[in-house]
Amino acid sequence: MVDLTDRSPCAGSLPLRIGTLTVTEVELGRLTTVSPFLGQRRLSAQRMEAAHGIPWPEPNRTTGTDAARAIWFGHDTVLLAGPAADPSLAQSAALTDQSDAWATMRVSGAGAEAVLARLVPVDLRPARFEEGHTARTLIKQMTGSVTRTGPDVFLLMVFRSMAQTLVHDLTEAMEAVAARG
Amino acid sequence: MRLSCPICGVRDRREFYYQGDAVALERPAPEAGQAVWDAYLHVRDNPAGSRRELWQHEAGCGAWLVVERHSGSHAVTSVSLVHDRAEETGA
Amino acid sequence: MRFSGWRVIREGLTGNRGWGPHWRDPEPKPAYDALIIGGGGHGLATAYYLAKKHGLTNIAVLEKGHIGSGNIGRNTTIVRANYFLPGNSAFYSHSLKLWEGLEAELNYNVMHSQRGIINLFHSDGQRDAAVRRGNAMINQGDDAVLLDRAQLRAMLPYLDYDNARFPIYGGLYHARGGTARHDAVAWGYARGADRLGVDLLQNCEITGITIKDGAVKGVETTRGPIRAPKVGMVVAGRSSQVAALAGIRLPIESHVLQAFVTEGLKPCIDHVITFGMGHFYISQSDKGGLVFGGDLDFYASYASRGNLPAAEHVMEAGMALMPMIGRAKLLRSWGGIMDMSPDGSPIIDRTAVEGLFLNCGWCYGGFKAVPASGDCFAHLMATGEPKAEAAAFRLDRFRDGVGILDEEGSGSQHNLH
Amino acid sequence: MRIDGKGLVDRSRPVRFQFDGIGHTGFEGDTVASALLAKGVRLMGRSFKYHRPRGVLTADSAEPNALITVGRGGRQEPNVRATLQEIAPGLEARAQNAWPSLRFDAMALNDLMWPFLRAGFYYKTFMWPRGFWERLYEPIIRRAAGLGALNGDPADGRFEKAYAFCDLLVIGAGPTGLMAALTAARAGADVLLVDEDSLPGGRLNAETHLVSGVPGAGWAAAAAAELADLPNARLMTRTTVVGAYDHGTYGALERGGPDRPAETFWRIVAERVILAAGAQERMVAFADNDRPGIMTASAVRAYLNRWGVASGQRIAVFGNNDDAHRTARDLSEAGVEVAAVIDSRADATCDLADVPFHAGAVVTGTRGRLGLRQITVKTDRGIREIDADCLAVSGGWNPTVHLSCHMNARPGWRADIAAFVPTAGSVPGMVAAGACAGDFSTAACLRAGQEAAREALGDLGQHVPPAAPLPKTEDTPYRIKPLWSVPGKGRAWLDFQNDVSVKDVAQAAAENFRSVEHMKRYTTQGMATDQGKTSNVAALAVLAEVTGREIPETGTTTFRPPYTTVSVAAFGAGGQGAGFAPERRITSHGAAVARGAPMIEAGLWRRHSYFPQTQENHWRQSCDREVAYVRQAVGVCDVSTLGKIDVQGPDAAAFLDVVYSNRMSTLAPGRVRYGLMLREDGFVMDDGTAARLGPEHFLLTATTAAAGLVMRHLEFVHQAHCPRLDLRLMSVTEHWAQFAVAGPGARALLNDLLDDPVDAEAWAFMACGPVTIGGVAARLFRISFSGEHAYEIAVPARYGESLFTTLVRRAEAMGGGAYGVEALNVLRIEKGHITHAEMDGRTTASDLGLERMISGQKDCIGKTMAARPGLVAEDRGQLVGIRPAGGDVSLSAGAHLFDRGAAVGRETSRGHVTSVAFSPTLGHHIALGLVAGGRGRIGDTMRLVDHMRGVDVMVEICAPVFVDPDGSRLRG
Repeated sequence: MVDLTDRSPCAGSLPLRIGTLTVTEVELGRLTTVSPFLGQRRLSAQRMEAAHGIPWPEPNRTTGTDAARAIWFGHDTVLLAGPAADPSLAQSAALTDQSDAWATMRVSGAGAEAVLARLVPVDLRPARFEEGHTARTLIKQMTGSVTRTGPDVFLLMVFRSMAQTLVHDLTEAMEAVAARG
Repeated sequence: MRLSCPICGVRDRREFYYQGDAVALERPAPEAGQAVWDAYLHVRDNPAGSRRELWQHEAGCGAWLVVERHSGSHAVTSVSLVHDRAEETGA
Repeated sequence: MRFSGWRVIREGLTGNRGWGPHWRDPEPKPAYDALIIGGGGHGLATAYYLAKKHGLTNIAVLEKGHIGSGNIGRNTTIVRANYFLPGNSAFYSHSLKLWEGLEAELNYNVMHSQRGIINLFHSDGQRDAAVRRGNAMINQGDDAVLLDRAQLRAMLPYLDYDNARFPIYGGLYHARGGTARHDAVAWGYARGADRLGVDLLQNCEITGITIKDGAVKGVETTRGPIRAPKVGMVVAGRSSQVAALAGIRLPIESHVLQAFVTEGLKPCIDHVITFGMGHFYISQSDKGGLVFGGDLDFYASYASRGNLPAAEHVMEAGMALMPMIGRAKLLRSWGGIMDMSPDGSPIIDRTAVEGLFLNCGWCYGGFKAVPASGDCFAHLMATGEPKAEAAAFRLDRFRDGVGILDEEGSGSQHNLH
Repeated sequence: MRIDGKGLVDRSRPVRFQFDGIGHTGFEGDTVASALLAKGVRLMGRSFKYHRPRGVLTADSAEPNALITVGRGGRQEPNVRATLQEIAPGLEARAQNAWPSLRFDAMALNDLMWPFLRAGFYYKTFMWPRGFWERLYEPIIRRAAGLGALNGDPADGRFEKAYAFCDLLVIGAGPTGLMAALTAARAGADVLLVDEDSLPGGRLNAETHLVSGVPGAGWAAAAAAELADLPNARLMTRTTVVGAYDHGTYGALERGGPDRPAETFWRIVAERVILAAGAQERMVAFADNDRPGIMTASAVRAYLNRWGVASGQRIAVFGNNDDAHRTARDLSEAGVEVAAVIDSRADATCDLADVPFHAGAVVTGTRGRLGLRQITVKTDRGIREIDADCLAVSGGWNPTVHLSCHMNARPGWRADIAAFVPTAGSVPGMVAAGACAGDFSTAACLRAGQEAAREALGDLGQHVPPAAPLPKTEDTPYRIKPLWSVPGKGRAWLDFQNDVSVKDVAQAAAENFRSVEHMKRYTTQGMATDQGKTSNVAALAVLAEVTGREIPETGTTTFRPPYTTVSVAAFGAGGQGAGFAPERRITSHGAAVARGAPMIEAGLWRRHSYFPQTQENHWRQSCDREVAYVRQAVGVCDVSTLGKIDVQGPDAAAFLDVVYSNRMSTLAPGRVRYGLMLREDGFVMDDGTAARLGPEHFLLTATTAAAGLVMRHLEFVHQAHCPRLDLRLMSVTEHWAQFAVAGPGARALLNDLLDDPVDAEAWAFMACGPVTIGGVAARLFRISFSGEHAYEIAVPARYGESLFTTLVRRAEAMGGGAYGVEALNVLRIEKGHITHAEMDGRTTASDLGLERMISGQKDCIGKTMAARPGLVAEDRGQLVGIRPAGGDVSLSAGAHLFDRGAAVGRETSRGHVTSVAFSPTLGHHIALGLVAGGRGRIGDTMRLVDHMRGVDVMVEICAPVFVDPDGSRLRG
């Protein structure tokens, strides 16, 4: 019997601490994109709420908690993070396992917003991008997902293969912010 | 330059991919003939004024958009989802 | 008046009072033998060759603004003949030969400078593509040399050879490529055409094209109607609007391309260098400014100004390729209106209207083409038949698929060339 | 000379710096210019063309003269404005564009040659003898031209870019900007106030009048302090807004300081903008008006009042407006000797006691080799020589309209102030206010700032507070009578850096360069590093005069970004080194690197090129060995970079029939099919496979290079052309790590590892399905790119590295091992499989021998246009195999092919070689190529010529499958 060992996308390069800021790798659990078939969004939302207790997020919002979270993930797509998707959802939506597709990092600490202002072309001012808000956008040149989970806490997701690049980009941005004293 | 995605809100131009004139939505029938296909694929009004064009919010929600934009001032007058338009026309 | 060093000295000694206009500002005549719409590089060159080679001197160039106010005065001035598709390569080869005699031809120093152009490559596949191109150039009698890393390093020591993203494998060197002083090209052709009797009508905008029984009869302008049996449209980014006056729709979409120049610096870049992975090209002008550019902004525009993402990408490419220019300071940026065709190659052809001719689709490669474009378009207008070097630039090629000239291989999307 | 009791610099904090090798001491708050002026240094540079001596002209970023080089090595920065460069301990500044020294510059000979070097002279000469331009003239001109120098070192220092968002952006922190920012921020708006200077206040720091009973500088400091305390306001100093772009986007450059990066380029998005950029004082053109010591009057006041520096011992003042008198008054009150006040207005009066005053007089000439010594004044009583080592000139004020014109608008002419002002609505969301809009008194600026802010608050939908009482301050009306140039014999300079004189402009007009753009380009007026900030308006006024036109009719040249220069390092920050593009790493990256594999570029990915072993010293040895693994034993290759697209839904099959040229709807679950996608123009876009994982579930692959393109294309076709088809597309490229296991031993290898073995029957060629390996759910595909019995196994990416290592170890035990993309390429060429070397965007299905893959039974994207006559012509390049005729010779990709005996030329080229490999299986080189009518030429001998690599050999055209043409190894 073969014994395959697993490796996380950021293994060996996180955590990272520069100045007041910390970047850690986050294990969100199972990641499943849920894309309702034509006309089945409401049904899919009901099933998600019934099975997982999480309301279906509106565009640019996230619902749930760190244990089970739904992150709006694009046109007609929600990312269910945490539990395995309930089989009932597969009746009304395309479910795709993405558990290994994303590198997820948490950026936290005073100045987190300033760090992201060096990488993300979205208005992240607290009044505009509140806790529970999320955006599919660019992180430097990479497509990714940015979610605010606390006043100074953001969840960043990029493709797994680009984890090293994000660590590189975050390092540069954090050093720049730290250098301002 | 910024575009207002009907799903994501106003976003920087760098999140979007531009494809060309929205005439690309009106795909002719296979038997329409060479002239019609030539017009569909190559020939453009290319107005110095208001245009209808196709963009994709590639780095955002992924939706394809019909954008009405002035080619001189770059002012955007409307943005809608290609998908919605298709539903309206029953295409 | 003939220009020469002696003349400059003589005038200098006598107070520089003898210099006259480089061209006249005549009143429009009611009729000409031929009209050229567009007083840019291509239009002026066309007028010059019509008069010089075909003896058509009772002709006029109609320019909406002032001579040379379009892309001829707003480009990165690169002159080269390194195309590889049959149909394209012959034309640019012809153009380069005309460039090489242009100062003597026009008695105007256009500062054509064959400082050599180097296209860098960054993978084995790109090297093979460069080899194919180089071979096509040699096959037609032009020059090309494949440089390996060591040879390149000796020539261009300041590149970031071991760039973490795109290490440099080598380059294709085209020694006869180079640059020229863009405005001088327009002025030289303008002066040349004027001396042959061509009327250059500035501030003369076309408002209509008169067609009767399928043949062109003349044009309406802001300076009155002008009759002519032959009319050539050479208006680059504005081609669609002018053609529309004749009821013609074109396979053209107009796009903005930005270019950039830094403050003057002592000589540091001797060649023209292109960095395909970054869509970046650079040279240094005789005044010392680094002149560089990149790709289109990628959205249709007539604004002749661009936006930040495209500009930033160009600067980032510069920093990736040659970080020694980091402390050079960007002085000015500008945008031109590019007449993008569906295959990235130009159109020099008749139209369905008798006597109405079309020259457009230069995308962002029009400057180097100016002499040959003028020569070939003049030939077409004078004889009614295409000149061999430009015979492939048919308007119909998109419809029938014959002889599509897609150097980029990116297909029929206008902005991808 | 420093004046006691004047200025805002901190006299308790001396700072040592160097200029041209000489040490100087200034104070904290000094610029290089102010510190040098305080030491009596007037000569700071040389002009571009004639190398005339140059001193400081202004006290701001418009400075055309005092350009210096600072720093060494990677921090050497040329063309720095001495007027902006703050002194810091150890700062090393040097003069530039002078040899051998600033005082004795050999190139100043040019100035004696000036009659021959007038506007446009180079267009008229240097043409003879032919060829000398490049060999002789141009190199000399190039060496003489240019200002400062780059030294070839990569730019060093921290450069960065950032985004900022605000409700209201206020550009300029002078009285207008401060009042606007205070008004809006007090009302609760999110305000960003930026200013180019290190000290907010603008002209308030350079003048003496009181605001609310305190010195203007004090009022500005208090306003800035209040803003700093408001949570909804940000004040950025040393930051210049350099460009206005579409939809409320602005570019800004923040210069460095001790507590900041070297430079930051900001992308600012603002809903509303108040342009409070102030105005710039202009010169008057008169003979020799360019000597060191001749400055704008406002600069003389700024050096006096802000830096406590007298710009000379004996200062004359010349102007056409009341600012001349303000300058004389400030100097006089500070105890500096005022040699004369010369006012060109005949009706002007002067209320300063003890100051010689000349109304209706003009300066007609100056003397002093390296600095001003004497001026010549023409009064109605005759010519007078006046000794002065500084002349303060005010030709009036030009509102700083630049940003308002970045979106193609032209400014409007206001005759009452003889200046251009911004045109309303020229940049959506922006209003100009204060001096920038032509209101020159401090009171008017405060009023305008408040009004603009209240208007912006209304536009933003925020509460508009009633207008608060404004501080009491000066409200002097602006009175000017235009004076652009003083007639005379000598050279009266307009553009100081590029040495453009009134004569040059007149000559340009005489040569019919009468359009303002022509004049600019012919004379180079306004093309220097200051872009004509101090000279353009005067130059076009001169042009208007000589061409007999009005100024508005003459018009301006185009204002283009950047307003002030921006370093490439800042604008391109993040592009250097690893930053230009993201890097995508496969899960086996670390394992491959550990085995010494060079990782090469494949799109954004890095892939292992080959896996060298210790005794091998050439990549070919490794490659040949790896090919042999696959042909003789078993090889393992990471193929995860292939695009993988999950398609689910009731209409998935129908959709695939639209996007693939061949039919996919007939594919049975558990089977894989090769597929071809066309672009709508009929040319081949990409190839790949479709695996049917379930009745309504497919997995597509796309090539590494085209994966993104294919995904976008599929989304487009779905959303635009068939939105009623019920299916969902999702990229799963990143979720799965996928490995090819290829070779005769492939099945045995897998069966050693899989939880349930595979057999020939259930897992025939092109089968697919789920398997488990070590308890991990995986997918297995019996497909082959190498032409051998092969599989691709996919596991969730977290197991990728582990599986790769396991597979390779097992393969090695079987006499095989890992293979890289070099071997992969050899294997596919041996088998005649195409890649993007063949699918180069110009080839059709028919060119590639795949015409039968366009189904006749259905429509598909690209089908109609693929039938165009030009795309099906028989003389198109068709895919063929190529092998040496006779013994093995090296073949060459990119070589052209010619008929035997034909001359080598453009017209005789019959095609080219697309891919080349040495086939260790066959023992000779093989190639693929596109040859005109190639399928009809199988068996022909042709000549292959590669001038680049010096290859000229005879080859035989053959079918493009070299190994196992009947596919028995594949299916076995």
